[in-house]
Amino acid sequence: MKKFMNEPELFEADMLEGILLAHDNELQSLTADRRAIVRLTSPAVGKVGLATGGGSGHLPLFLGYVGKGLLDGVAVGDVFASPSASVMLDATRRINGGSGVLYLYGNYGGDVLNFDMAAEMARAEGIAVESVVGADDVASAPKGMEDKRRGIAGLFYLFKVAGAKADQGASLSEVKRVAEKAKQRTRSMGVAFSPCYLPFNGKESFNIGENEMEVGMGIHGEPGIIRLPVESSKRIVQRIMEAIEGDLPLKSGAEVSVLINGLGATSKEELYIVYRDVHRWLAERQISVAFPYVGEFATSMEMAGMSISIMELDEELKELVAAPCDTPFWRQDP
Amino acid sequence: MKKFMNEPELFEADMLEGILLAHDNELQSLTADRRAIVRLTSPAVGKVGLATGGGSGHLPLFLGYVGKGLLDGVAVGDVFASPSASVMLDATRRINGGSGVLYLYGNYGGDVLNFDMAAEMARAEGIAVESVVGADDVASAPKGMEDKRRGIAGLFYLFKVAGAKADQGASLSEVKRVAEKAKQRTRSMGVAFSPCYLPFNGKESFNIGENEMEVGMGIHGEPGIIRLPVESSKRIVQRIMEAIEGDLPLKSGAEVSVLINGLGATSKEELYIVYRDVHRWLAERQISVAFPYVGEFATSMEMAGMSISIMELDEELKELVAAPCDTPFWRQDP
Amino acid sequence: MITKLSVEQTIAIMHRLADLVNQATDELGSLDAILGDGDLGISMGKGFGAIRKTLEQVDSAKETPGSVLALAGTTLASAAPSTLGTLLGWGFLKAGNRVKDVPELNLENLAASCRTMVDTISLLGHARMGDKTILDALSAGADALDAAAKQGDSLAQACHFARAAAWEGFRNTIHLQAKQGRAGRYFERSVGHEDAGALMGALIFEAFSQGIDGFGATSAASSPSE
Amino acid sequence: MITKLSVEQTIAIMHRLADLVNQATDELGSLDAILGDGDLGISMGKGFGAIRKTLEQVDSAKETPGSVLALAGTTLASAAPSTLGTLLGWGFLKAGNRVKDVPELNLENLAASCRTMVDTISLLGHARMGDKTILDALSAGADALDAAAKQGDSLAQACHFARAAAWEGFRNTIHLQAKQGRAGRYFERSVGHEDAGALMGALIFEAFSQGIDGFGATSAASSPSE
Ligand SMILES: Nc1ncnc2c1ncn2[C@@H]1O[C@H](COP(=O)(O)OP(=O)(O)O)[C@@H](O)[C@H]1O
Ligand SMILES: Nc1ncnc2c1ncn2[C@@H]1O[C@H](COP(=O)(O)OP(=O)(O)O)[C@@H](O)[C@H]1O
Ligand SMILES: [Mg+2]
Ligand SMILES: [Mg+2]
Ligand SMILES: [Mg+2]
Ligand SMILES: [Mg+2]
Repeated sequence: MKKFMNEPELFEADMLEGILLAHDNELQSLTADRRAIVRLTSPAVGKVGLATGGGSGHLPLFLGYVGKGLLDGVAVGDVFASPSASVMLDATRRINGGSGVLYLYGNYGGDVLNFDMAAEMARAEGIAVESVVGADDVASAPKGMEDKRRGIAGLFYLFKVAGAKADQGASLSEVKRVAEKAKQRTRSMGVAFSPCYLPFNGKESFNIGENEMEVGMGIHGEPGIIRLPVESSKRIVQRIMEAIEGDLPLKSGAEVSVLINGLGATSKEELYIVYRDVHRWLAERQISVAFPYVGEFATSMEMAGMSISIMELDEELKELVAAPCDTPFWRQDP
Repeated sequence: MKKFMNEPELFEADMLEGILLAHDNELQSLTADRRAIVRLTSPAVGKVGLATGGGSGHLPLFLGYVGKGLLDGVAVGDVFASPSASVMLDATRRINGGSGVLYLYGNYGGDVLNFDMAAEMARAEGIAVESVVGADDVASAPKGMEDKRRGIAGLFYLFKVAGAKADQGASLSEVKRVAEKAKQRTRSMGVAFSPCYLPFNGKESFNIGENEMEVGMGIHGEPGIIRLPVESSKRIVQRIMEAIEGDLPLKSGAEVSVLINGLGATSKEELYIVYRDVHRWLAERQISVAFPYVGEFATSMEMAGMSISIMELDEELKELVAAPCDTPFWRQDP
Repeated sequence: MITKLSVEQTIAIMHRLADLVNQATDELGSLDAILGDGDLGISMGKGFGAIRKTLEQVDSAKETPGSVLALAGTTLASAAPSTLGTLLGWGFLKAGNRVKDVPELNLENLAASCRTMVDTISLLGHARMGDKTILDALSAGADALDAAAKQGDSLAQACHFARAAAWEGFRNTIHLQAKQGRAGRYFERSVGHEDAGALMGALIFEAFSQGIDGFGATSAASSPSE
Repeated sequence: MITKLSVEQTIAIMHRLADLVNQATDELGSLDAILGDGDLGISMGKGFGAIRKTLEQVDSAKETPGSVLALAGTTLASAAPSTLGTLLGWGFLKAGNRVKDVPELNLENLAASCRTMVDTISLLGHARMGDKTILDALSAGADALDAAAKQGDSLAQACHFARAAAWEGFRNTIHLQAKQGRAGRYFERSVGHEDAGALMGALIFEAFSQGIDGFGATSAASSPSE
């Protein structure tokens, strides 16, 4: 393993220091260890506060979505490990502008536990807290067991939609409703070519052969559904789109947003080749694409691979996706 | 080698098709093979046109900088190969809004030759053309032989500054002057941990040991100045900053912009650790940072590694760097 | 023979547990790697390292055995907020709070405290015996403590039974299908491997039993006439 | 004995050159890899593949040998716009244009055309003999053609001399320090390896020489009385 770092135990601390040095005009940390980070302008009085959190190693997920039109605060864990409930509570207290706080995060045991505890503690202090837990990875559990599914890059759509709605001054229940709707209409699946390496022990997250790919791999190296020889972009896209379509049937005439997410090492060139093949797959079925996103949205450090996320749009979601947003890591103009 | 692609000979064609499908509201291609790409709104009458070009495999360089506040057109080559003079000429003709065209590109034999020819052909057609050739990599040739140096991520500053100046309605010679100034004040150097793989032959761009790094490596895998065991971020930063500072002396009280560029596989987490160490190195010398950029600006496909670029600011450059810009690959708000 | 645990002894047992976790880092990690993400050795190592530091600072005169367990719990939950770190952290917190006013823990106190830990983890994790989790070791140990208390066994004897039951519970997880956490996503494929968290559960009883045997031996050595 | 090159023969020689490039792909690539970026085999393969296709389309009745060379040049410059593809493309273009009105090329025409190629590449690339580039092969070949023409040698004889001189020029680049292109960044370290572009230069004379020998043999075979 080769990484740009100092002592491995300081990986998260050094990274957070760097982020706050670079973006002190947009972000602030609430504690000396910088594990609770919120917008410089927090709280926004009257606005529903949006918080996320999870392990490090996925930038721009989670911290990168704290900013205008997206989220208000984040709790930062160690690499691939949940932050603690007390950090989440710190962020929750600060971003509560009096209209309550919505937690949006991915469906992983440690995160769920800690966010649930933080919610309970916050409620005990009189803060209204709701949660929507992203679970978009169709490869991680079969239909009927959706609540076991992992949350991966499709989380972006929950952030985007809820962020835009909260900015309109909507109530906690309204913001939760659109986040739920985005969740119901979003599906993802990925393919990994290579493992990533954990900074603290230098171990690779999984083993894979010279010419193999893991279909349905999670963003921590969780096993997927099948291991195959590497295939062409077209064939991989077909596999993934069929799995997504089997779970979220898309009619001819439907309109979707497409997100092609690089897991870390995969070049933008390749992501655009994948986008081309997705676009063509959809066009053949008379499905149109309204907002294509191609880039890195939820990485697994230096893992090579990508995932495809599809959100089926309606008028409301389309308007919310279109809204501008601005964080140090991601910007979208009107 | 594992890549998301179809036939390797179609790597560039499929990628360009994907980019134009995704961004047809901002970009257009001038030829069936999509090798000459310009803004949808080109030409901007009265504005100096800015063109770049070079090999594929470096996204967001070069194509990704075509957009508002940056460049007007690009000539796209095969992976790591120059585009031809005739493609450059196509782009030049289209983006000329009557005030002439400035070429901004990196100092590589094929590119220089072809841009020189394109300039000559354009001039023969009555279009005023000037060039500024980026050569920021201090590792690629010693002081006194600056004209032999390669252009790497520091090119971004030339684009940024010239783009902002052209937007103000400045003349060709004025835009060229600020690009030259940015060039004189910008230095870069990088470190590579791993090779990248060429799509057409699957070969790695160079060999490197399990625990080695190449200091001063170019973005096509050109050898650097020394091969060493991997060091801590702090030590690597010190090496690079000393090399840069030796070439571009920075006085206490100076103000610089810093760009930490990931070569492809290196995680954002690591890039921020590097930024932290650069920031501290500068702060110890009473040098302040005005615009930090941390991310991928000039990649080498899936190569692991990063480069540091420093531009010494003055009032004029600071104002130009601060100006907003907006392309499908890169946005900066005011 | 030792019949109650003092504050110092409780602290010593937690240090012993930290040692056992240290020795088992690789095994915890590799079991977690098979059905999970492989970080359990690291996270428990971090968590118990933090516990060690915290307990080195406490003024034992101001604590009870229960408050020591509770402190260990909040420390674990903050320092190792993974699934198991969080569950076990809250488990220790509630278990300690249950007996926080008792100056020295007898077998009944210990059994009650242990039962509270099992219930807390089960409640928070929505998990039950047989789900192939830490509960399979913990609740087997808790049951053994209860039974020994009813039978009037000595503290050391009870801990021997509980240790044996917890290891048995751990080994038995090899036959179970996981219902919780990352491992739950493997369905039938999870059968055939022991659960990493259950190993952690067995280590807890191992530490108590080893500790109490040690205190017995020392007190026996220092007062041979007893 | 053949004294002039027809359009068809010029086309045949370019096809032969494309074959030689194909056979030398690996060697071009690996020499370029040592002091450059290793793409010369690929780019010349692409460029001469495109030339082959273009020349398959031409109506030879409407061309001259010079126009064929010029067409090959623009094709090369578009299809393989690397340093060498561009230089050589423009070299062929100008070399062809120099003799574009001559229906059949005699030795003098060929020598003049070749001299123009050398001058064009030297001008565009700001390079000279001894800079460890393709020029070291090309200008050695061009000098040999000039000398042979002065001496009154036959076309085939002249091409033999030129071929030998070009190969000699190529081999000699091993002793030179690179002054141009990527290789120029190696300074002293560039000594000890031949230049990839110079190999390409030698192949050009190889193709002309092999081609002309072949035409000689065929015409000799078809008209034995001559
Ligand atoms: N819902 C649950 N209830 C009780 N124990 C659980 C539950 N989920 C997982 N576990 C236990 O936690 C262990 C994994 O812990 P850990 O490595 O911290 O999880 P993760 O890395 O997924 O956060 C499992 O081996 C299992 O014993
Ligand atoms: N300025 C120059 N003038 C003449 N020949 C050159 C020059 N620079 C490079 N060459 C030749 O080009 C060859 C490399 O060509 P190529 O692989 O196309 O370059 P690149 O890949 O750097 O664009 C060298 O081996 C050398 O013979
Ligand atoms: Mg974990
Ligand atoms: Mg090249
Ligand atoms: Mg784990
Ligand atoms: Mg080359």
